[in-house]
Amino acid sequence: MMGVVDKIKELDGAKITIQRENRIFVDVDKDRVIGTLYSLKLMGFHQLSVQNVVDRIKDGKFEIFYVLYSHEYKINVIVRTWVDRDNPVIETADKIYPSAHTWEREISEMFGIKVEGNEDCGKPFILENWKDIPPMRKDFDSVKYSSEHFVFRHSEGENE
Amino acid sequence: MNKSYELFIGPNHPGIPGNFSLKIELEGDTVVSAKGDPGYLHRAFEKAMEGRYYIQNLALIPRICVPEPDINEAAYAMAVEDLMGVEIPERAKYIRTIVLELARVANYTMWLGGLAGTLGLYTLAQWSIGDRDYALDLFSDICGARVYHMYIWPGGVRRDLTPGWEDSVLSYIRYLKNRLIDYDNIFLKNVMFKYRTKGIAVVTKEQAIEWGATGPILKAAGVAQDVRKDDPYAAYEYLDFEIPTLTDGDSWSRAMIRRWELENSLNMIEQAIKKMPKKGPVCAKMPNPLKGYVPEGETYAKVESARGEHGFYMVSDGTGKPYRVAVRGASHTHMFTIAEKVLVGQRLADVSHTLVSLDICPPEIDR
Amino acid sequence: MVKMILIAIGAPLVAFAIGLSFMMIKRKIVARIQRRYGPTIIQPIYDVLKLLVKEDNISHGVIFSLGPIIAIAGSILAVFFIPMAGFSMLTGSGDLIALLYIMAIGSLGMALGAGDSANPNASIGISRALTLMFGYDLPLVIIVISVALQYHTTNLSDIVAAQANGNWTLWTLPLSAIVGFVVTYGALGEHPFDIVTAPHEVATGPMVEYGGKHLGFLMISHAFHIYIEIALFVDLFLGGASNILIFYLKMFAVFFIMIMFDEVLPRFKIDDAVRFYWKWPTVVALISLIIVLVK
Amino acid sequence: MNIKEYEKGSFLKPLASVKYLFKKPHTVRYPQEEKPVADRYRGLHINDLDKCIGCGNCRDICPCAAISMEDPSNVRPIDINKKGANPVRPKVDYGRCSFCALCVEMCPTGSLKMSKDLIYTSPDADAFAWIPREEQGREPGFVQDNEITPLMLEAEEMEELEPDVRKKSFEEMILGFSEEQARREAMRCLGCGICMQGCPAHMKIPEYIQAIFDGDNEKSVKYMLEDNVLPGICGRICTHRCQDDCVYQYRGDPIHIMWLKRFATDQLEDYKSVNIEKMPSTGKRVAVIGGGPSGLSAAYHLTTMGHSVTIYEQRSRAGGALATGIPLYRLPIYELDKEIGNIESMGVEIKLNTKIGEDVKFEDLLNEYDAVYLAIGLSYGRSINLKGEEHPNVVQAIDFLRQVKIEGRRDITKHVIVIGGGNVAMDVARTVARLQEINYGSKDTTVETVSLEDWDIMPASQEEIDGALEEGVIFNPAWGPNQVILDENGNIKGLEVKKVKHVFDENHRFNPAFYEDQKKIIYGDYIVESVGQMYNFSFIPEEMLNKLEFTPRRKVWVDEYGETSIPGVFAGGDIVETSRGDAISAIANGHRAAIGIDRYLHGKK
Amino acid sequence: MERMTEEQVKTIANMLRKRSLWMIHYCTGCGAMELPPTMTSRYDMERFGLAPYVTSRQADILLITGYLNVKTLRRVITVYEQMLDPKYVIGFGSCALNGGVYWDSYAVIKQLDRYIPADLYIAGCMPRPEAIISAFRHLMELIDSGKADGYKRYKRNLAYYKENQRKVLG
Repeated sequence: MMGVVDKIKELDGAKITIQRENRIFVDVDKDRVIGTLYSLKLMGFHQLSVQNVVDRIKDGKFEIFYVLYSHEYKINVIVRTWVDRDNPVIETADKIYPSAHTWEREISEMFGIKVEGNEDCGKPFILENWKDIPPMRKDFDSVKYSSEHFVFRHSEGENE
Repeated sequence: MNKSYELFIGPNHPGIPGNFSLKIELEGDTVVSAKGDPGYLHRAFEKAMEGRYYIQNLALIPRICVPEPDINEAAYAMAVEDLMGVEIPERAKYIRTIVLELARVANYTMWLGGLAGTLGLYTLAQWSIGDRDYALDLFSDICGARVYHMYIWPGGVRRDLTPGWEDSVLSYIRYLKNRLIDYDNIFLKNVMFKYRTKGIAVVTKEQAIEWGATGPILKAAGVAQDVRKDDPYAAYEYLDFEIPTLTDGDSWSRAMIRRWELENSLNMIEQAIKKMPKKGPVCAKMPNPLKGYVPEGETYAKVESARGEHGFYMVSDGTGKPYRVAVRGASHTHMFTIAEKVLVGQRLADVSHTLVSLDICPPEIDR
Repeated sequence: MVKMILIAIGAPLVAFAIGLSFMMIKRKIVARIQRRYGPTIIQPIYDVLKLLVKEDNISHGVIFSLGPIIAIAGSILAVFFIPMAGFSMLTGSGDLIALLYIMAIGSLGMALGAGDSANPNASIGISRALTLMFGYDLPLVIIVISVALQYHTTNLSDIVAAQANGNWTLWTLPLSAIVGFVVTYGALGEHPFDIVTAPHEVATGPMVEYGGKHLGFLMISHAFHIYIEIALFVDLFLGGASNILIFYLKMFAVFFIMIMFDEVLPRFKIDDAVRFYWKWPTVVALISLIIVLVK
Repeated sequence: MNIKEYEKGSFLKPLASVKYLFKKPHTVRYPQEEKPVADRYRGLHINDLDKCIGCGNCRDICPCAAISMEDPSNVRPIDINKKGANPVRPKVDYGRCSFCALCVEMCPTGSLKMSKDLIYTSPDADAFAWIPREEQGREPGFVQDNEITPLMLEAEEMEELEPDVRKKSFEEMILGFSEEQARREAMRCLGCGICMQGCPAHMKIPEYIQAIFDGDNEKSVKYMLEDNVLPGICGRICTHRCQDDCVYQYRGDPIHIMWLKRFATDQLEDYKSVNIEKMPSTGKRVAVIGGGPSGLSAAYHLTTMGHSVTIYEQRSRAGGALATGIPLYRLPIYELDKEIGNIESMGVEIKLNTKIGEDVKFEDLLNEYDAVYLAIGLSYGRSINLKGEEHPNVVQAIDFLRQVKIEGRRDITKHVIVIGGGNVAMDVARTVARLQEINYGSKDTTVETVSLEDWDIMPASQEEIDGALEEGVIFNPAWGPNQVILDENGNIKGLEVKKVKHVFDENHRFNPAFYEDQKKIIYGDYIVESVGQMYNFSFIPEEMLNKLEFTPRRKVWVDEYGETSIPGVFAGGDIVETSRGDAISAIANGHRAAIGIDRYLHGKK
Repeated sequence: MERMTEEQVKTIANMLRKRSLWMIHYCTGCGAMELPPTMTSRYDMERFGLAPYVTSRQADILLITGYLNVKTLRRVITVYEQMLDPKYVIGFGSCALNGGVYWDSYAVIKQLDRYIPADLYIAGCMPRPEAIISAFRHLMELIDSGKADGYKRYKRNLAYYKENQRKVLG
């Protein structure tokens, strides 16, 4: 068990935070993500549970995280990386984790992040005819959008 | 003349489990490509959660997965508790376990009916959904609603059990165990069932691991992975249960795994009721929800749903509202990574049955 | 002459009534097996009448609308060929063969109409229907031949007459009777042979674009269909009947057993169904034929 | 589970299911048959409109924005003058409601419930919003539970000195919140603002509590100073009517609003960092007679409005009753200095030791200044014409307290009787207890109170009574003083009292009656009378005093801006206040008068 | 035989319609979760002649089971227009009325009756089977009395509905 944690600690250019016995955060540079994911997969982290984005609007960054799991060691490794909000481009991980393909489609639609190497990104996925800024970004105001596009009902009467 | 032609299954189609669309390309009767089209149930949960207090999200989270809402509540509560460092009372752990397992039972019973429905055996669908209804009434007794329980919340559970509820559960379990014999007779031991499901939609062990499968798909392929065992939450560490595995990875094996787990769940509820402390608090003291804040941090809480690993990745910025909640539904991977590949080469008649066999839950994908 | 006209009007009505009554009873029985009460007994009548009063505002063309009409017409024609409680309208040598042809008209009518609706589900459904027909027709033809050979006639009335005094074909040719039962299943599209309409697969197949009056006609045609298939079976294997009540009871017995199987079996895939028909029923039918020939 | 059994597959086993053809279905034939609804069912709401206080917590917690607060008068009249309540009631839009019942959990009064009824259909989309009420006849289902609730019902424990420790000195007995405690207590606040109605000064309580919760004490104090110029003092001695209105009272402990206020002010050395904005000078001059809370309040607010203000105070220390009446263990001198220092730093001039009528003529003030504010307070004790009260050892409470607090008196006799049951009587009794402890170590000493009122109607606050009891004060409730009994040496031997029949007559007017035959003697050698105070208008010339109108209860009549019947003369403080006459009321009507004077000076009258 | 008046024909037609209501098997939202129990053995709505049917052509009732996503709305409108007259719409639960718990969501429409006419609404989130059955019985009454005329309104105010639809669908 300890062996794999030591191996994770030796990953190049990664900042390791051990939050719990079975939950490890690995922070890496944007350029190293794919390499790190590949090394982790070789170590036995076969399952990509979730890949998604946190919009750190104050820092002007998107935080992209990959939650990995190993059937062997029963450990969750969470790989995090940051990209610029103004020019958000990441490299696809679907060659390493096939399930990343769809997660990337989702984040590219919901956050407007460009995923290089994933040909499906940019095609409409969940949304249809979306014209506003990507909705999951922090600067998108959902309440404002819905009050502009839809009409709320104001029931005046006391009708029961 | 074009050899292949396209067919939309869904969103308005009985063969699709929920409001979801599947575009398949057929050559004769054989699928040559399948593409899922989600978004019909997209309600922007993750966005809505960012605008609400932690406790207000209680009204939202059960709606992420309708057939089995409790897993969402549990995962959400666990994420918040993890960030706050709250330990929930012992009795609450057991109550959570019972509720979660009962929800699993309800889900599997309905799932059996659904699978039978896709194969044209409506009798079992009528039976099992009717029998599931008793479980919903049991939920209603303790939390006041049949479907959206909003019962598990950060800190524990919302109310103590009502007097005599355990007995009602036990008698329901006895009833269901008797009914399972009938289910087996009409469906699972039916020669036609075997005929229709053996060797269909095979996901081998290697594929399952490579594609990131979880839950029954992985178990049916021969990997004994289960969050309840690997990273025990609620009271699972005190319970004695085994993870069933089979090796074929076909539709039949998955049905069997679920049938097996259904029985396991029933036994676990019995165990939990026996072991549960008879008295004690069921909810830890929590801060005022309108002001109460959760310390800054990030966490990933996961539970075992009926479909596989269900997780909440939660980021808090130290205010009263979550900064970001990302939901991992098992169906996301199961649909796009697995079903799209597995469907290729299937006959049209098996499409809807394959989807149900992989247990695709569209609200979990769309969120 | 007047009598002939009365029969011409009456026979289809009686056939329809019997078919409809079976539809009613089926829903009740099915409901009971499914542990519920089911609709009121006359629910199918409401359904049909309601469909007929629906405002039909969509059409896919003449053939589309003609489909259900052809289906009903074919069914009514077939009714005249089947001896009902001792008498039948059109009898003559070879009516059994003619009947086999006429019975296909209903399906063809539906195929025509549904094909015109340009819905892939309908097309698939129709191709399934024709394939299935192709499947069950082979054993059907074989058993019809064996029965014809047994009684040295292709006149249904004669076949019925030959079975008088309880000397039913069921007892003399049990293997053929079993195959006949299985074939009737397929012809009626009951489980496990409801491949044509399979809602989870092709969304009711040929009927997918039909609604309102058209669907009403299709339901009426289905009522005839039930009557024809079961009446044929009763005539061929259960010795027909001299009186309408006994005829009805015999039909009901057959239908009841069918429902039992109908409610507990999942459906076949279409290729499996054809394979199935060409395998066991065909083999058994052939054995039965050989037995007849040897005798 | 035996997998092998399943692998075989059977053709006949399914047929076993046909048996259900002959069994009774398990269908619930609704509507002929009905299934019982769970006791905790979360259905349509029920609200007891009389119990409901319209606080709006349900609206705030609703995740669906389904609840709006509306005036229910067109569906049912409610008591709009109900104390501690808003005249609105929740209206639920069932086009929003998600039936989560968080509103029920959060309802502070428990008036809101959910019923077992959730069957409602209508073709009219607008018929799905109404004000839920009990008359709709729904059966209660989901109700709140005090054991498990998202509300923090228990207040933070306030640390105070133990009775035997605090009796030894005049040190402040309430220790104040630690930062952690204050944040936890502040966290409890729901922000409904019902308390603001209870507060005579209508302080922005939710805002300043929120600021405390956020850790921004400057902001918090700034909010306080908007309505209350003496927040630190009020944080110690206020009668905290806000807490009486706090919505937590129905299910748990009210929030310690007063102590939160004290916490925030204690964190600041002075209020300079708060940065109060001052309006440009108007050149108008205002005289304030009396340096008590009301005068200080009016002076401060007038100064911020740009007027120049002079306070005339007859004693050597500003603060009025705060300076002279409140014992040290409740209000230390340095706190008073800090607050008055703040007021002076704003530019208020305070002339101490200046008695109107003697040092300065009232008429001169009227001529010299643009407006005069009268806030002289009730600075003279009221006697009850007790037989023998002319004895030198029978003193007035107000004098006694002043002697102890300002003049440094520390001597006391061994057996003291305090007449009265109000807060001042408690202050006297507890001061005496301390003096006795200091002088005699509490050996063979007694301090007894005599009050007309019985326990249940005693005017003193419960905290004070409890504190006094802890410090060994003996109570004689429902006894009325009859006469002072002297011994042969002319020293006081005791007080003869008679049993009270009733204090108020059937018209609820103060009209005590006694059982003349039930008498007893309370032994003691020193008597402090604490039955009320009165004002003295002798400095006002006769002809002017005649013009001054009074209310039937002998208070000065003022209009809604604090102006008396003499133009340009405003009044406030205890001479106006008809209610309990506490500091916060004085501060509040000081503020009111400041606004009135400002209007007067701008000629807006 | 005397010819029946138009009124009588209508009455008989309505009587038939209310006794045989076929609902389309389209789960637009989570409110559909209580439909299986209603349809199956425990509540058995077939008792009232209600049955799920597969395609829009065959069905009489369209159930908007809860919220309507904009993407689904497009399909729902198609389905509704494909249905044959007379057709009825029931809005389930809070979401169909005023957005429900998704009132602030950018993806969910708030008022069903701006896009297609609804004949009846059910309160609840989600309505329990008893409520659904009550709603069907209420709808039957409305049909009987000829008040369920949503399809006529749709025809009459087509421009209004189309305008609203265009606004959200783009």
